[in-house]
Amino acid sequence: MKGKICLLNEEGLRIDGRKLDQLRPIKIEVGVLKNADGSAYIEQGKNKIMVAVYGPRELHPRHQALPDRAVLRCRYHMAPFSVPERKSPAPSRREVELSKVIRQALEPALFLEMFPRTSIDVFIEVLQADGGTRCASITAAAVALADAGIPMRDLVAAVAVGKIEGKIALDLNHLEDQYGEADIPVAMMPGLDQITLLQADGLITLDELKEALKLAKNGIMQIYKLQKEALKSKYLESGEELG
Amino acid sequence: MKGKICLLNEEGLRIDGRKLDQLRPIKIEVGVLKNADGSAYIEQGKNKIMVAVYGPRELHPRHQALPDRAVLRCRYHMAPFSVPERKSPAPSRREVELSKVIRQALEPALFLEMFPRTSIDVFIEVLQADGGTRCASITAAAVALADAGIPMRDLVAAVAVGKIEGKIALDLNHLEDQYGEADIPVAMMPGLDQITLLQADGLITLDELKEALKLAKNGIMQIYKLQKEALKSKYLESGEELG
Amino acid sequence: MKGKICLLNEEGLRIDGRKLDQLRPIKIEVGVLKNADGSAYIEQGKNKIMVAVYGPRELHPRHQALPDRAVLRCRYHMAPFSVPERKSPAPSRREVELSKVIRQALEPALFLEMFPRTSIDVFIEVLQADGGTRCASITAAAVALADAGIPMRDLVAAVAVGKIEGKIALDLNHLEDQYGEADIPVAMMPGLDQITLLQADGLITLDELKEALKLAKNGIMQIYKLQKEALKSKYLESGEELG
Amino acid sequence: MAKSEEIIPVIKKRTIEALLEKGTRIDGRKLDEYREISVKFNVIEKAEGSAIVNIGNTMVIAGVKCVLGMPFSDTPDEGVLIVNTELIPLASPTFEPGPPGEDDIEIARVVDRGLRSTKAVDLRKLCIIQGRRVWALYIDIYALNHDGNLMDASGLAAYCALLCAKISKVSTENESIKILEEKEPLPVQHQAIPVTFAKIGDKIVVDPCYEEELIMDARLTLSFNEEGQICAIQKGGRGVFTLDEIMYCAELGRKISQDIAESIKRQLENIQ
Amino acid sequence: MAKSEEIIPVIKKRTIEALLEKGTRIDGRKLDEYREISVKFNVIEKAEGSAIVNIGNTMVIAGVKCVLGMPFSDTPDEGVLIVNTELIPLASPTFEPGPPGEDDIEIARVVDRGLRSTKAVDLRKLCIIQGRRVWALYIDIYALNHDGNLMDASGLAAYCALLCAKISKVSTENESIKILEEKEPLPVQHQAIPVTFAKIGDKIVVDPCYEEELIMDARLTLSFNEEGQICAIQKGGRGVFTLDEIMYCAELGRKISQDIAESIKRQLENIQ
Amino acid sequence: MAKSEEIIPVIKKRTIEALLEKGTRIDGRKLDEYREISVKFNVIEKAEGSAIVNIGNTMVIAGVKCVLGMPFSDTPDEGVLIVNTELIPLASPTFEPGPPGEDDIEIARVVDRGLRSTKAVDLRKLCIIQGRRVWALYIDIYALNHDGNLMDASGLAAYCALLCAKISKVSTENESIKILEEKEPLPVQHQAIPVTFAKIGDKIVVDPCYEEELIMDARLTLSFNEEGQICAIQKGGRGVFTLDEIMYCAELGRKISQDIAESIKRQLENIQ
Repeated sequence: MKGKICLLNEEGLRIDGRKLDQLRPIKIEVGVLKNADGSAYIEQGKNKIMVAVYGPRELHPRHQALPDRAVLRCRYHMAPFSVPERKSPAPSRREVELSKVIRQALEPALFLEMFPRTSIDVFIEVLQADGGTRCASITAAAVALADAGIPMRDLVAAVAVGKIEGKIALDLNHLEDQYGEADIPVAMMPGLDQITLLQADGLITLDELKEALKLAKNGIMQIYKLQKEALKSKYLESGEELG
Repeated sequence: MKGKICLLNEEGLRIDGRKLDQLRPIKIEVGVLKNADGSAYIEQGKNKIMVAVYGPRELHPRHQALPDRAVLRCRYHMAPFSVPERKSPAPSRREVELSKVIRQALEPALFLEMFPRTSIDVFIEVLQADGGTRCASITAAAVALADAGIPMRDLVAAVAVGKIEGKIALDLNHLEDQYGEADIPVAMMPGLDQITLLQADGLITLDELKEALKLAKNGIMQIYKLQKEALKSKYLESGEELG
Repeated sequence: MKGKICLLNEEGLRIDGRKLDQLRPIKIEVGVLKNADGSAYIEQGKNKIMVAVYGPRELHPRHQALPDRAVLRCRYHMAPFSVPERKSPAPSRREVELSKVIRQALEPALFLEMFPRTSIDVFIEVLQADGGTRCASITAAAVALADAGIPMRDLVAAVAVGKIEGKIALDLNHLEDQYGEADIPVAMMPGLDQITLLQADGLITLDELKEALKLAKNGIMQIYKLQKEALKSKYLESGEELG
Repeated sequence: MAKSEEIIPVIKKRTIEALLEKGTRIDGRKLDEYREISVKFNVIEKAEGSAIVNIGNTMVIAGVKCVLGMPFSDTPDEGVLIVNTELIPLASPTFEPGPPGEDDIEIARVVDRGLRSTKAVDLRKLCIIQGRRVWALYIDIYALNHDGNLMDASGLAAYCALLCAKISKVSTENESIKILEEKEPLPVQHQAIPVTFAKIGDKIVVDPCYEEELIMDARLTLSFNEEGQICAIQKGGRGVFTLDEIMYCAELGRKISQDIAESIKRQLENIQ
Repeated sequence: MAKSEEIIPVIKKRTIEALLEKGTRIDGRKLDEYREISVKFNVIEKAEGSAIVNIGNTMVIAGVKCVLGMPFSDTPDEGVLIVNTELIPLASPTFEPGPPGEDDIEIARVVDRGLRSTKAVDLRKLCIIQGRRVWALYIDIYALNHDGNLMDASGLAAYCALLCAKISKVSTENESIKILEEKEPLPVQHQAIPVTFAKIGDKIVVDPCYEEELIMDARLTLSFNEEGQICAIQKGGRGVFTLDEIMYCAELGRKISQDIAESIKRQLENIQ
Repeated sequence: MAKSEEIIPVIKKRTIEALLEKGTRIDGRKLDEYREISVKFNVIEKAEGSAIVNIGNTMVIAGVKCVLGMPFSDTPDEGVLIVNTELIPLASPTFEPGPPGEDDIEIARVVDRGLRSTKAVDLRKLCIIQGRRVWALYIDIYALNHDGNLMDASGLAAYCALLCAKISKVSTENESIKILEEKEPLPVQHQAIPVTFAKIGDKIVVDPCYEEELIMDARLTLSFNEEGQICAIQKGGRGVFTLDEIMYCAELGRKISQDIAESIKRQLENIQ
């Protein structure tokens, strides 16, 4: 499937007109769901993702509770209508894997030991998917966790970098993911310079990996700023101040 | 599918020879199963349905028990051989919905608060289906509950009314259900004049709904009498008196 | 399907060259898995089966534990690549039944009342199947139970006898099982002369059944010897003595 | 916190009932007053049609996808309509992950019944090759925030997603089907608008909010077509209705369904 | 109440054992005495064949349905036989709802083995177009009341449902299959009658009732064809048998299977 | 006993950490030292290819089966590759029976990604009739003993099973496919060798054993082709990595992957 369509034009611009190191337009809204303890909605390109956080709350069934810390649970799910071909609503193997890696990308940011015997639940519903949904989900989930008032070491921000037409590019969209040579989702706690998620498929050299990680960090710092602005604007709106 | 076959002849008689306001032949037997705390078998036209009631009994798993009342559970199931095309034995979405509405049709008649921490289980097995099985199931289940000695505000009796060839008709059979214009299952506590189940599909005007409900009540009063006779004959047989 | 290929040649030898009363080559290894409390690997003809025993150990979920004895649990599973046509990894109805009869073949040999509230778990993985896997599984499972140090009344040894070309034959292979006239798996506690598993399909007379059971016992005594040798050689190797 | 759902009612029940006696409700509405409905059409570009419906704080999204499939053997010349609802845990602390349970299934089946009875979509126009190939129309409904009356929100979201759906044209030649670039509107011909009532004690309110649902005795949903005919009824809950109560709901529901239809129409025109 | 199943045995065990020592059983039968069997044929008109079998208070219904399907690739010229058993909670307080567990599956597979080994149905006559289209015969077995020996009741119900089953004739022309109005009897050619024994201590009883099953050490089922040949064996339970005990059961079972066959034949003739 | 998994770490954690400070590990290895790998090829004659891989006491078996199937609609000229992993309870007291969970699925998907990215198998050569009929290649991976690093053991077992697999030749004539007796090697063209690291505190070790995995903070798997290019990465665990740590693992992993490739090649030659 790789390389069948032209992903970079003669001026070095991508199919959606971006430069190699440019993010897609990102919109983050905070507190969009009334029931959830925290929530966020993100649009990144054509991705549209809703995230709700519940907790810390009593965990059911109780025997799964841990005496010394909270259990972080995470459910990444794609709505059947989110992709060109209708997806079965039952969780796919891909969704099971992504739920796990997203959980492990968020967990380093939380002080789970502060809330023994409880659970913190992160529910992610991908309403429309266009490449990079796991990263956009992490970005939104971190904001929703903050919105829920859960203490965090740092936010977690994420973006996928990749290789298209031999070049390292930031924030792949679906076509670039599908026809490009490599896809590398990365999540970081940007303030702490720590990587909490890293995956790759496709072929890359070690030098390319290094370059990709640097470019990812660059994009993540921009997203980090957007996260903080989104949180700030909610609390300013509601007349409260950020702590 | 509607209206493809002639459901009323020139004399206003239905395909099985009945008048519009006439029930199918109904036979109710009480106490037919030895293990169950209460049981009933009903034939209504070609419908053949077996109902067993167990309880009040200790509820497993225990965490589902309620401290202040019994839990009523209901399972409506169709045997694979009950219909012309073999049905998969796994519960269909239809069976899940009907189990719920049947439970809610029976629940108003029970004093669940008398039996905290227990369950009352109603198991319905449709051995042969010919239209109106949910209503016949409710009729039989109420008798089985009484047979189990469970105190009741009133029996619950049920019948489907519908619209065929533009006319409101009582107790639709399978062909009338399939080719008629509307199907309206109704359950009542006849002595209390209260409706405990009401559903409809097809198109009806408000006036037709009113007419249908009156006709349903008429049929239900007849069924109510059959229920009481069935219970009486069992207890006369066994030398006991009805309380 | 029966009788389509010639299972006995003119000299009375079987398709793999064996005589009617001859076992396939059998190899039993003890203690092959480090994690298991006991384990055994058996090759019988082309059958290759791995068995692990865990326990007695605390049983989860706890409400399944019994106050007066251990629960014996058994899982017979065939790897998808163990048979010519790939098998789905989900347990088939056949595997569910065999797990039950294998458990009931082993249970008479155990003093379950010695280990209340615990479970003893027998996990059987058929890596390659060539007829008679349930019997070879029982043979290996008994050795694995002994390897786990679980006290036993006797070992359990098993073999399938059957009817091919009208003759009773010992230890059917897959082709004989498929094209023969009957298949009769038998398990015994050989030292106690007690039958713990018996099944049959195909057609046999009562006289043939008697003959088959005698032939089975003959084979089982040989297998019993191999089981004891396997256990002995492990403990001699490791410098320990058999109790 | 999981207990809160059971404790609140005991306290709130009296408040709510006392207010109802005075002719008003916990959120200030009158007994026969529906919350404001807002619809966002075509929010999901990758779906053939989609809509987010808000009824007060209740939020539901529905998406329509078209898939080539086989007709049912008893309707060889009709397309297929499949409605699926998931009450995902994102929408409420009381929802749990897992396959659809009886509540999810009930909503899907009542929505399905309304659309089917009113013949909302002309399914014959979705037939491509008789007996062989038809469009299967999947309507997937996801609750996003549950503040009561998910039944109406789901039904409206499904209906609105159909209203704005566009489906690819196809050409058939020698039994081979070619899906064309050009799209045309789904053949939506009739309306199905559900209106749900809750009975609390002997009072009946329309469009119950979450707190009212917690303490309601019974529920009644009626769905109406554009001529005011009923196309689906579903009674729910442990309580009972009298014939008069049902006719009251039917009369009132018919009126409200017209207001809702009007409001949807207006909102749809705004985007076109 | 759920505990009762465990408490009764401790008390009853001694009573039952003491009676067995005296040569009698808790329900008054002799050790080698089968309960009365009654069969109602063709109780389900919508099934191709059906039967309700009572063995004492144990009651089981079986229905046969024919479905057009594909043959298995290794038997392209044979119809397909599928046996399914469900121990539904209607039949006993000890049964729970849910998909078939190991007990349901064991019964279905033993019934299936008996029918298959004896070639009860001539499956080649169910082939319509070789390698392409055959009748698939579903036998669905539902327990209605469990008072012991569901194995025999299930096997008999399945066999009786086959005995009275009628299947539509078909005509094939140019690979297209037409199902005709006319029906003919299923080609049932051989018999499979299971007889089950329970071992309690060192005693062996035939046709155990529920209370005997609760305390039995082991179970042995043998199924017989009309010539007294064995067509299936299944040992169950935690206990053991000696070779002599097995041969005792086989001899006695063969005799009893003939009585049962006789009784079924009589009851079938009565309805024809 | 079930608790032991949680208790051991608390005690062993300090021991392991203290040893790491001194540059050694609980099993005596150096931090960058891989355990010995031994491979048994073609252990399952009935599979098209198979291998048992031991990494120390960790033991995994993989089998390859070829099945005739349909291509995916977006790759009509390619065969299909399906990787399935089961962490069966035979392999570890911590594994439970049941369908694959997130850990099983993660392993399968990472192995799959490595093989797919490197184009280990030339899938176009598995196409039989374009758009209609291809070989589907099932790789089933079963853990037999879990002493840490199941990711690498699974990836190696899958790769080795492919390496020695032989597939039937087919002839096609007029759309009908005939499977021939003759077999030929699978078209394996590239390598995917995973190397896994564990981070414990601020130390990084390669090829963690079970006890190290219990206390590790994070895990990093990199898979390499024969040219030292990365074909898959997967970070696991609750901890974090710095960019430098990742590049350290990448450099070291590339070197180790070459040693492993060498070792596999040698062992494969020995049997040929």
